[in-house]
Amino acid sequence: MLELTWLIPALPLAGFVVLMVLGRRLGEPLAGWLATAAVGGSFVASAVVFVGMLGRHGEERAFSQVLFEWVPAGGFSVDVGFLADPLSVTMCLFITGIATLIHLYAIGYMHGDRDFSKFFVYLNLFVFSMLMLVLGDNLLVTFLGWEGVGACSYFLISFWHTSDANASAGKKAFVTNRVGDWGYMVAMFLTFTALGSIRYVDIQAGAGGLATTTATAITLLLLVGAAGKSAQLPLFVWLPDAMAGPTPVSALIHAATMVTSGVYLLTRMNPVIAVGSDWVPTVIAVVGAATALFAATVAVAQTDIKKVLAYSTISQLGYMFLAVGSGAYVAAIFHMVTHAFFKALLFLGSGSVIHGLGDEQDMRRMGALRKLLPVTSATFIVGWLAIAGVPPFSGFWSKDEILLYAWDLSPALWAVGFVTAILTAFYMSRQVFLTFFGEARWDRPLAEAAPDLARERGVPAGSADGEAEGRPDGDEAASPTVVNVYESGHLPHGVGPLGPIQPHESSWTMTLPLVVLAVLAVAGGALQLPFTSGTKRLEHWLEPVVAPGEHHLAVATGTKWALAAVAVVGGLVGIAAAVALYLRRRRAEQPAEPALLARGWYYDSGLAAFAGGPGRIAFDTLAWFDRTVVDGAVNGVAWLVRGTGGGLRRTQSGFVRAYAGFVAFGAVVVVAVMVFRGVVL
Amino acid sequence: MSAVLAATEGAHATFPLLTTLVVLPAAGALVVGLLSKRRPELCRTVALLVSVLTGALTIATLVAFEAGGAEFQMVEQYSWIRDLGISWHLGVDGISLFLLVMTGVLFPIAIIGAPAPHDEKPFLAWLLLLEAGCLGVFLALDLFVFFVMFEIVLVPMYFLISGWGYAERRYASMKFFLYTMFGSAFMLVGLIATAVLHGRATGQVTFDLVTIASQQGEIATTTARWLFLAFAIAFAIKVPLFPLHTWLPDAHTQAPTAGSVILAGVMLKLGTYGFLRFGLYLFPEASAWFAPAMVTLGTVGVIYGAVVATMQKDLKRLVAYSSVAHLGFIVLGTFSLTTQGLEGSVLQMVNHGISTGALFLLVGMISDRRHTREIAALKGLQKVAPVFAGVFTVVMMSSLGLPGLNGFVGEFLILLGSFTSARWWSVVAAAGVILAALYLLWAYQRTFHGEPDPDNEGFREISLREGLVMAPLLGLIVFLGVYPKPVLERIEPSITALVAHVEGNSDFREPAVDKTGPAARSDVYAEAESQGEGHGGAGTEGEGEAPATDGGAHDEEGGG
Amino acid sequence: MMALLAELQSIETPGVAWAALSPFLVLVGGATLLLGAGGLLPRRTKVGWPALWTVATALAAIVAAVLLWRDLPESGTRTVVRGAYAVDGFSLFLIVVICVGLIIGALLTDGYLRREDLEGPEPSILFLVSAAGGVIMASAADLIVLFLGLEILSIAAYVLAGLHRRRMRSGEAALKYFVLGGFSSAFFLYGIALVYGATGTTNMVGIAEFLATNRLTDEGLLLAGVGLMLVGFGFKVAAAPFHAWTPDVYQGAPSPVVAFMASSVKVAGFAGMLRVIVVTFSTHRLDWQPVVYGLAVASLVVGAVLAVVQTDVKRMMAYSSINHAGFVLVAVAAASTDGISAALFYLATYTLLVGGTFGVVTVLGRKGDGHHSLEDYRGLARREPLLAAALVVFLLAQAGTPLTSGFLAKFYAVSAIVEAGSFWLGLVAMLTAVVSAFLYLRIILSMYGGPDDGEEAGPPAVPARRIRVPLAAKVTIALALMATVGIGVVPDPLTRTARDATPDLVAEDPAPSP
Amino acid sequence: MLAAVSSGWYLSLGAVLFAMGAAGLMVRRNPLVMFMCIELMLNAVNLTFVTFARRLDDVGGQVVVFFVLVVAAAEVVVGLGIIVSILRRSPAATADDASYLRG
Repeated sequence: MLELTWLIPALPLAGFVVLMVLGRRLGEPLAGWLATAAVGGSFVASAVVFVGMLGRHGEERAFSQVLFEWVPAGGFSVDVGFLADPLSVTMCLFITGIATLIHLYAIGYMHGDRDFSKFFVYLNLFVFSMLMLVLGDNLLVTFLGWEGVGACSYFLISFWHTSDANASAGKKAFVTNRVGDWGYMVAMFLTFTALGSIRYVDIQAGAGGLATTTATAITLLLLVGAAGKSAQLPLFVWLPDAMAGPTPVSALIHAATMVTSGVYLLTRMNPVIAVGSDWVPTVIAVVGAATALFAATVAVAQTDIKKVLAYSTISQLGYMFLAVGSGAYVAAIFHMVTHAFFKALLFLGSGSVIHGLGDEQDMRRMGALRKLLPVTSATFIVGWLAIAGVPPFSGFWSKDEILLYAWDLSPALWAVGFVTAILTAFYMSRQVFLTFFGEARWDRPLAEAAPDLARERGVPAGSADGEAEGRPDGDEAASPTVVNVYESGHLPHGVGPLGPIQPHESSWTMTLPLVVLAVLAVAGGALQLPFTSGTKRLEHWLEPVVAPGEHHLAVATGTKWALAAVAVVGGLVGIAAAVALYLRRRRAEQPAEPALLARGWYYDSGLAAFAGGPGRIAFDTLAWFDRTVVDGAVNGVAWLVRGTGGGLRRTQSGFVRAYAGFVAFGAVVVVAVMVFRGVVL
Repeated sequence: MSAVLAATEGAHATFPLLTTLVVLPAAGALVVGLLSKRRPELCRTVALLVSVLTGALTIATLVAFEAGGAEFQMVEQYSWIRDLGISWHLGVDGISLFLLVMTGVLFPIAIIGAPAPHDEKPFLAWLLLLEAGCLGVFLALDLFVFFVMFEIVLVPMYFLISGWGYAERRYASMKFFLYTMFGSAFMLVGLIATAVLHGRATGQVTFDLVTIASQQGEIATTTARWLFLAFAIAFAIKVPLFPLHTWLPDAHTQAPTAGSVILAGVMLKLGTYGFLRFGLYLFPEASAWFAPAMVTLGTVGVIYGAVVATMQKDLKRLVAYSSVAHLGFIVLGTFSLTTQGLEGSVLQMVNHGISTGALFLLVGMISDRRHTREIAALKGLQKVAPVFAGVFTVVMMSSLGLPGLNGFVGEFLILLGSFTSARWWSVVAAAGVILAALYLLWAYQRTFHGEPDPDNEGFREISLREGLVMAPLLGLIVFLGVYPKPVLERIEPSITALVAHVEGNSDFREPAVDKTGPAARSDVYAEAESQGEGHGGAGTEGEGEAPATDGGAHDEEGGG
Repeated sequence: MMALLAELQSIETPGVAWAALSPFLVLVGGATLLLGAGGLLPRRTKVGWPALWTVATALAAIVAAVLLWRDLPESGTRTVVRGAYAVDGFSLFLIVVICVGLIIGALLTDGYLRREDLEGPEPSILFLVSAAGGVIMASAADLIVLFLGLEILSIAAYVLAGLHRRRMRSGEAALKYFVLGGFSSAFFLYGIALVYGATGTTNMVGIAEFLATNRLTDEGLLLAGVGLMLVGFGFKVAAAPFHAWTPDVYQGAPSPVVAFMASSVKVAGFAGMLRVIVVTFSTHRLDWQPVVYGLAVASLVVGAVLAVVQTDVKRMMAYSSINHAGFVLVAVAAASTDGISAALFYLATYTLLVGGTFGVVTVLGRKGDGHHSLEDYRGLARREPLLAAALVVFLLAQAGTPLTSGFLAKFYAVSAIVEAGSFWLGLVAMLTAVVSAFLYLRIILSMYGGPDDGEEAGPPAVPARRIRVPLAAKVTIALALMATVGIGVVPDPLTRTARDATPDLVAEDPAPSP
Repeated sequence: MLAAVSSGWYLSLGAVLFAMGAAGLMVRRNPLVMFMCIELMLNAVNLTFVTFARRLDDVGGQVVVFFVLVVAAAEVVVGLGIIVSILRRSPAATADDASYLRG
């Protein structure tokens, strides 16, 4: 049954090809259904492979399948081959599973978009790349997927390309990712030079023989790559902007799957990490913890419903890196899966809200939606509890385990994680309250409902008589950036209707995935329960892959319980604080959030300022250098020749007597040379 | 000289395919030249026919070429100027094979895809002559023949630029011609000196590449280095290698589309190919000696080209500078002197030909529609011409080296190879990949994204003809990205032999990361060498020491 | 002949090997006959009899030379008339080349004279005489004979330069050419005198033998003599710094005459230089080589650099001819057999090249022979595609583009000097070739480049009226074209001939005693 | 009885005359005078030849003189022709007036 592995990526690829050829002809919704079917099929295939793998035990669970030789060159050779082992299969299962749901959701969400079919083309391509990433049996195939998903995210972020903001966001994502890819590539080269192969099996086998420094270098380079892909400090800047993409994209790529591939990569390479210097894991852990805390603080102050989730994602990814750094690979994967469940759920929920509010994304325009979007709100609340770490929701278990390992590595890291947990609970609660509870801020025109927001969007107060035209978003003069983007079927990021809004629950294609994901978000914890070794299913399952690097806890059971309890309390404290701030206080218009946090510690703007300032100047200088110095030298030569010619030309005076002078002079010189050369020299 | 014997017999036994490859387009050019200029459509059909036929012949060469052989195949040799031992000596090996095919494919595409704005007849005639010259360069196995072809291509390109170019064409064409000729001056002297010195040593003057190359050590080491330098200047200008690159942007920007396509696709390869054939093969020791410098220049080119490209305001200029960056990669790979690096650079020559050729075609289409190449004047084209944008995207992605497309494989191998022998340069060059994404995506954003302004509202979607022109290129882009093996396995033998040749004649040793190791190599230059200075062993069993010893021997004998 | 006079007291005439002199005699005879018949013929005729006659004579001379060449193997190279006149491959080869130049000049002149209403036999006569002088120079084995040849050649050429009576410039050119020519030949003669003083003979064989056997205590006299002779030759071949006359004369003199001067006269000059300097004074190579190096470099640089700033095509050609002279000097500087044959190859190909070039230039000059500025050539490709194409080939050949005779000429010259061990001179030569390529490209650009940016409005300089191309000119250009490309593709025959045509000094073979 | 004058003096005289001729050509502007200067140079050479002939006592050197004279005569004819044709156009012309061709 494992022989079906190739089918897993093949189906989405097929879907991609078919849609690319006749997607437009299929049109809406057929194209969407086809895409969904393709991914669903690949989910089934994954399931089959999974079952087949269950049939075997332990070490035989690694099955590699070579399709064809890809790049043979001298001693170097890599195949397009797949490695189906517990890790990759786990990834495949939740990737395809969630992808299927999100495809389904997208059919509803992208309804009426002029590029409906194209959206699914990209989506299928993405799933294919993602599966190549996790299934590849060597670093290069993984890199193929690695870059592939990057490209797809570029396409999808700038999907509504007519607005420059989206376009820049896509570019930013790709370029930032490339910075990471640089690390990845160099790591690959180093691995090859050190081991003579970049196949995972060879790496696993040969890792032991690696020199410590080499392993360290490889790890750090991989960390760079992972940090790029998984939006860790200092390369996280692209992810918040990536929210410009359609919400399903945010859910699939920028929450559930792609951004976690950094974690996957590090887990995959854990044998090498294990060989490296012992301070290397700590570095990873620190990066993770720092990112987690940083992102959480920023999330606290966001008003865009998706931005909150974006920073929250970054923060959660930080947890995973913390886990990897503390040698808790299982926990990392565990959290990756649960996070995929509840974060996808939250994103889709927010998408449903945005959809229901006619593309309004700012929470200052929401509130009291609980009644109007029952399913959405219900599921969203589930997701909220899950991420807030309230037992017995899945988030609690995975986060708790990570904190446990962190504690074992160093209490300080645990503390950071703990504070982050409190903040998480706080900002998620804040989001829920602002969105679904409190007073409604959407039933009036923008200017009255949320004056500060109106000011931000440059809408003069009172110009909100847009509803006269019937369409709530009728007022096109509102903002220059919005000029006739309406026909795209969606408003670009950061733009919302100006008149009052009539919220409505979304169609079943959108709510069904919500429900399913909600269930998973609740029950996901069952994968890995810390009680008995029997309940640690995931750990046993991944055992063969992570064995080399997995850290073995030496923590008393008492401590475990204590930590868990503290974590729960922390979560509750966060929620309580949110209640106090956002449910009790009526005047939510006045932003309670410090600008420093709202602006994300000015990190991004600082970076932009640098790139636009010194960076640009440097580039311009080089271009100037090229024009004037390098090319100038060339033209200088030409100028010199002409100049000499012009000078000598004067000697050609036209007077016979002068010419005779030359002859005589020449004669004298010649004779002198002839006669005296022997004498002088 | 076994080579010669093989050659003559080969020439008599079989149909002179390679000579035909050179003669056919030239004859075509003549025919077109003789046709009446009042019947452009006739000229077009004839030219197209000839170019397609030539393309078919290159494919035939590809088919006839048996993989796994490192030696020159289908060799033909006829005496030309007997007294100087100059002969019409053609042959093809893994290195030249695909450049040949690429040339054969690109020319018909250029002829269909980028018709002349006016005066089609001379335009087509020049193009065909250009094709003959380019093919000649790739086929030549005689220093004299090589130089003749290397020089002759200047003339058609000069006329193409000066006759059908844009506003600054006069300046650009003049600069192009003189700059390149300047380099050739050095090469000519170096080339003559090589033949003379070799003749003096062996007592028999010849310009035959294979003979001279196989009899290493006839020329003193230091002299050989000077000679290499003479050649290198010419090639560096042609490539173009920083800091000798400034003719390129002007030529590219001013040339008509077809000109740019060929210039970027084929003519720049003359330089990189020259480095392989007349650098590494002819002066192995000197190449190894100069490798650090060349690698450095290549790396600088990668970064420099990318940075300058980022700041260009003219789309064509931007692509031109991107070529500087890409060619930097190729030079880096070449002088990494490793199997991977060299294979990568050969592959990358082909890839760059395809991708950049396609890119120039697309830019040409844009400027035909909009009569401007100013990025600032373009906006939101994706909205009005999504398919066009899609095609552009694919080509762009291949140019910035997205895995799964052709650009990546070559770049990857180059970086991998250079990493083993010139680690830090490779690390720096890898950063060029980031910049590539930067300048291409930025340009794409400014050109295709956003809301089209009135001028761009009417931008025409890609036409059927244009689509048909792009189709084969796109096909190749994907195919070479997904399944480069058939190409690589034909390149490999020649490359391994070349590396062994370099190792056998210098104290350079390829870092032994590869499991197969030198033992597995079959060195073809060895037979020839055994005739030569009796250090036949050079690479046949290229185990470490055998080359080491007589490599050293050379240095002594050369140095003294 | 001086020997003859020396023998006066005993009345016995030296054997004059008429056969050996046949090419020279044919030319002189032709000239004399034409001189006689010239008066009888009407000035204006439909067919250009004088030109035809000249061509016929030249062809006859060529045939004679070829016949001599044929039986060189058995008769062997020799000197006749008491060692005054050499018959060897070298002289015969150059005689042929000179006659080719003569033919070109004559054919071009015919059309020119008709256009300018200057018909008459005189020019042809002068051409024939001048060529005869060239023949003497090519085969002189005695310095005095060489001097006589030089003067015969030059004096006719002076007149030819002033051929166009009504054009002030033509007269000015003639005056300059004459004054400077006389001036330089005085130097030349003085050189001969000094050499005579040093070696006691003016016979080259004698000199060579003397220098080979005796060791001079003070070489000053000899070297000064050689130096002064170099000046004379340098002037004739237009080598810097004795080139100053060239641009003015080329610009002022009638175009066909320039063609003749640039080909035959140059050839004759180099013939003398090779035989005297390279062969006769081979013993003193180390003394004169540096000077020739210097002349070569100077000519190369001056010819290239000064040409860049010119706007008159004929003037450009003048400078480029200086640059070409530089290339031949490079071959001479090699002072080797290869060098000599390279020089011969260069001269032969250059004769055809320059002939073709000036053929086109003559035609384009149009009535008054005044339209030679770059402006006049603008847009020519449209009006006169064929002429333009031909000119392009010639110019590219002069620039040294492969597959043309010009490239091989440069190639051999550089090979020779490289073989002689001075790479740098070869490099300098090629670099100046790059510079002078600029001016050829400039001309091509003005013909093909179309209107400049901005000057779109400007009307094409060449009027719509098609230019009349006389048949003779057509033939000349076509032949030159074929030769240029033909030699470029299949150089072997010419190369081998040039290789066989190396001079050698041998004493007179036993004179037929009565 | 004649005072014996060593040939060196004659040679020197020849050289001086030659130099004077050359200098004259360069300083005088009248074409006819310049022309005479050339004649002077040629005759200086003649003197030299004769001297050498005496010194080597070889008649050849003296014979040369005749040839040179003939050549000089020929030059006279042509030269005068050219000069006259110029003077006819502009009677007061000096050599320096003939400088349209330059640069």
